[in-house]
Amino acid sequence: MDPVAATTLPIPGLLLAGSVAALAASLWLLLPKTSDTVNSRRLGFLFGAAALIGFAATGRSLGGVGADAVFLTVAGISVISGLATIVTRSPVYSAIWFAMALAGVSGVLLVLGAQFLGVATIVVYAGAILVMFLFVLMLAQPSGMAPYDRVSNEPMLAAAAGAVLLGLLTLSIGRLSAAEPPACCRLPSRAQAMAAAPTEGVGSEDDRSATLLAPATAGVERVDADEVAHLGAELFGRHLFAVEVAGVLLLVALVGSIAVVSRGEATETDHRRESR
Amino acid sequence: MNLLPSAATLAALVKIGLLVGGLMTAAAYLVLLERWIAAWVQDRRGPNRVGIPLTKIRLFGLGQPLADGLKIILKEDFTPSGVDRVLYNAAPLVILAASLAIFAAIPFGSVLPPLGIPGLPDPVPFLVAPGLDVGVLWVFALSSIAVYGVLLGGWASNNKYGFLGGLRSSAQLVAYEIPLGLGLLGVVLAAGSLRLDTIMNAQAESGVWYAFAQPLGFIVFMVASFAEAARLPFDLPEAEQELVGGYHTEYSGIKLLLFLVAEFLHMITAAFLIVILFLGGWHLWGVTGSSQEIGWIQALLRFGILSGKILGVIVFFMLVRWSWPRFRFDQLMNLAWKVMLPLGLVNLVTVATVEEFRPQLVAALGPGFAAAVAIALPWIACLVGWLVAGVFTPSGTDNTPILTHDPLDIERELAEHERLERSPRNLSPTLVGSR
Amino acid sequence: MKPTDPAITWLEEKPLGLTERLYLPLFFQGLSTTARHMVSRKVTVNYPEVRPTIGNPLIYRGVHRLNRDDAGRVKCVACFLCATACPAHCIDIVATESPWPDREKYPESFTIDELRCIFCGMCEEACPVDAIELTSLLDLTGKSREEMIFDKEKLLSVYDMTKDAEPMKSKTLAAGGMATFGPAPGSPAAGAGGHH
Amino acid sequence: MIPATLLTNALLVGAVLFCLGLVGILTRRNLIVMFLSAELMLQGVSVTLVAWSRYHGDWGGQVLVVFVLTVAACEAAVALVFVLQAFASTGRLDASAWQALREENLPRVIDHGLPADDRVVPTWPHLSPAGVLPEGDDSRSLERDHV
Repeated sequence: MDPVAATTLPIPGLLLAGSVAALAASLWLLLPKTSDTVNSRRLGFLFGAAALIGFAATGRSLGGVGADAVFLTVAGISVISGLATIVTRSPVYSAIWFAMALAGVSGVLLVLGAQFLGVATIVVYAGAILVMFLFVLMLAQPSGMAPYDRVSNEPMLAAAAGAVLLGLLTLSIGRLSAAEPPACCRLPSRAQAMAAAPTEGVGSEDDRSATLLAPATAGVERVDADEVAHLGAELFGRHLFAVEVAGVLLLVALVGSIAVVSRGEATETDHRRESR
Repeated sequence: MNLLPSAATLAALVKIGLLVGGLMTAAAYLVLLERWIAAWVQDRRGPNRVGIPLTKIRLFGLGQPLADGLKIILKEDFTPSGVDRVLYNAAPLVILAASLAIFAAIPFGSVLPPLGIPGLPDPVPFLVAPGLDVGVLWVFALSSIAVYGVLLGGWASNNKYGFLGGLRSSAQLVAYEIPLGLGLLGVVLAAGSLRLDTIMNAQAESGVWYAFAQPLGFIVFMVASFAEAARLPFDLPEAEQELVGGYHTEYSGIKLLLFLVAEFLHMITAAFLIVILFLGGWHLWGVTGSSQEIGWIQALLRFGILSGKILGVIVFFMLVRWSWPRFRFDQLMNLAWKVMLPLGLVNLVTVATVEEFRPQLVAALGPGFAAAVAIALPWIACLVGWLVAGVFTPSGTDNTPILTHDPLDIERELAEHERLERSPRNLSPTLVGSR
Repeated sequence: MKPTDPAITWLEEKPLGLTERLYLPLFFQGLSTTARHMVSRKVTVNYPEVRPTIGNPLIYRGVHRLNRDDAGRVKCVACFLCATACPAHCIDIVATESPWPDREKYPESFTIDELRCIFCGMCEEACPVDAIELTSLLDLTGKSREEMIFDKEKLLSVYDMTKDAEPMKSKTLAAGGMATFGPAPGSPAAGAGGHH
Repeated sequence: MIPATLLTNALLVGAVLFCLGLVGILTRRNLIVMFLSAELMLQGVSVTLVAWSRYHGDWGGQVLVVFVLTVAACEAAVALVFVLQAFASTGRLDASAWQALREENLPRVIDHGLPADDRVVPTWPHLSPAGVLPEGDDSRSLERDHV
């Protein structure tokens, strides 16, 4: 275990409870309701900021938030944009905020060292999926805000449930690092197992697993140079069958969606083709 | 705490400054080049008057970009009523930022000779973000971000031409990203890396540019990058004759400038990618060598050759603009999904087969003959794919519009008009009062 | 016209041949056309320094002039035919009794609004005495609207300026034996001219 | 490999995103915003998976995220089709407008808290048809010698 995590304080319960309450209040105030006023939204932003600070403080007590300015920035972007995604009334703006959240998440993944996934998230989500949604939104709602965008279902209950769930998750994450190394982490990880194993594998037939050792021994600051190659080897080695299944899934989704969408429109064109 | 930036940070800042400055200047002068080529192709002389201000020195019109830029910056930045102000203002920034950020992963030369500065990697690469392992994907990701600028700009303008241009544009860009990726996958497969500098080095080492090794991939990538850069014959997003100005119809002044600069940056990006991926990058047989240990002269020579190739591709882009008419939108989509996508797949499968069985080929035929076969197979695939695509293209298409009623049926139109006149919803209060 | 009008001839589009469907041959054909034009001789000139050459000054329609006869008098007989023919109504003539015995009237004032003129050449064709002509002067500029209203003196001065370079068209045509169209050259009593 | 500090922070970010997405999908009524909330939950899960994967130096978590991306793409394609169909039949993107799948004996859900639709529908001017009727009958156009 990391020495920093082992020496962290237990989570102050009061702080956590306060953040949960602030988050619930903020969500309730910010979610679209008929009784919204400018002041209630302002109050919601205030509570939201308080909740953010509270959770950051909790995270700090978990193990040093603030050590990495880049991580804090991208995490802040993703969390704030995520909140904005669900509370914004205009669906187009909601989608834009979701794109911002994606950018933040992609940044988090890059900081975590998953270069391929970080960039692939942008390519797949922001580049293809979200553009389609924007298409639909822009065509469906040229102007104004529909009534169903100005109310939400059970905002109070949902906000409370979400905040409590987040509190519980935070608590368990805190337990994870503050206590003795828990069961999941006590198991030797693959890399640790390899690091512990004698290094005679280097240069032998299994070159890939030999280079996989390198990050574990070379220290945490090193950027993993062959990240994509490793991921590809893993994907098309151990998980080849799953990749094939995913490919079939994509094909089925493609064919299915085209079949559903073109069911009603084919008649006129077909008729014309036949007549000519 | 050390407040002074490290040598690596300083080097990165210098590279960013050089790159952004160079790109902006290049975009400005490419406008001039585009106007020149347009004029020459049309048997005109082109802009050749503006030289150094306040003197009579004309310099073949090289002062024109400065005058153009000043003019468009000083123009009124007009915001029409009814626009979505936030998105309207954000769209040009998004598209320009995305177009510029693409160049973080694009190498613009080979390497500098060792400088011996502590804290700097030796040799210094001509690349802003040398640690990025997924250069090609980075380019893809940011060019898909640029779609947002187009889409939001068109939508936020509250203008039907702008909106149609935005929709068309994003549909086109999303559709052509697939053949673009397929054309590129062959290169990635052959080079075994997603890093653009590694791909260039691989071509320099073997001496075989991927345009010769994978002709079909080259064609598919070229066509797709024309479409991605929205150049003729794929300039549907801003087809002036149909859409006034497309997604930037409502923009003026400096925001329009940002859009136009971003468009030229897209073209420069496309030219960079074509040269780096398929035309050997900085490599030229017998001139540049292929080693990483080089002197100053060779470093500058490589930079010059890369720039020259890029300029050549850009001139080709501009010549193409005046050679062929624009595609119709359905033809554009047919080309993407029914021609370019299968051709890209054919190329990918051929390249994968060649790469997979290369060791066996070398063992069976010897290295020289194996290399010849490895080049011949993709060429055969290219010819076959091209012929099949040509033979199965329909020799005529049915373009007559599907009419629900005769558009010139004036009786029907009059009846409709009367019906609308009679419906009370459309009567203004004054009219109701007077009746 | 309705699409169902039988007067419309509907053409069948020619089906594409194999060369056209293979696309690349046409691609290179288009590119070669473009490249050829890129290096071909330019048809425009660097205007203020290089004057464009007028192919045939006789048919060029530039600034107007009022011709003088051999005695140096204005040739116009103030018949108003040009003003009548003018579709833009830019010619204004004030006629008065002629001091000379060979005609009844002459223009006391003769103004043309060059900004209004569409340079159609109808006045030239209508003139029975070949008094008004369009020269091949092409750069007509001015700094005010008033400046662009040419009076009789100015129009006569245009004649003085251009008479050496461009002799009167009727004389040129007669000398060249090209008087097959229009009235007999030089005859002031010729009828309404210029129906060609 | 990443330090435990980064692991807990990334887990926290993942948890926040997941909970926000959950609240969104529970409360919002616009079909597309609901979908975005679901994607937000997927993002939270992705961050968590990658964090654990990097912590353990095992690539399984990242592989799983690749599959998450794949499934998200499929989901988007299929969901969008159904959303479009719903929009075409009801003219609304409201989730409660899509009630055809309820049991036959159940009453239709009626929203009482829904505010009135006070969007201003722009009334465009109705211009008279352009042009005039052509004179004469069509049969005369047969003899016409010019257009």
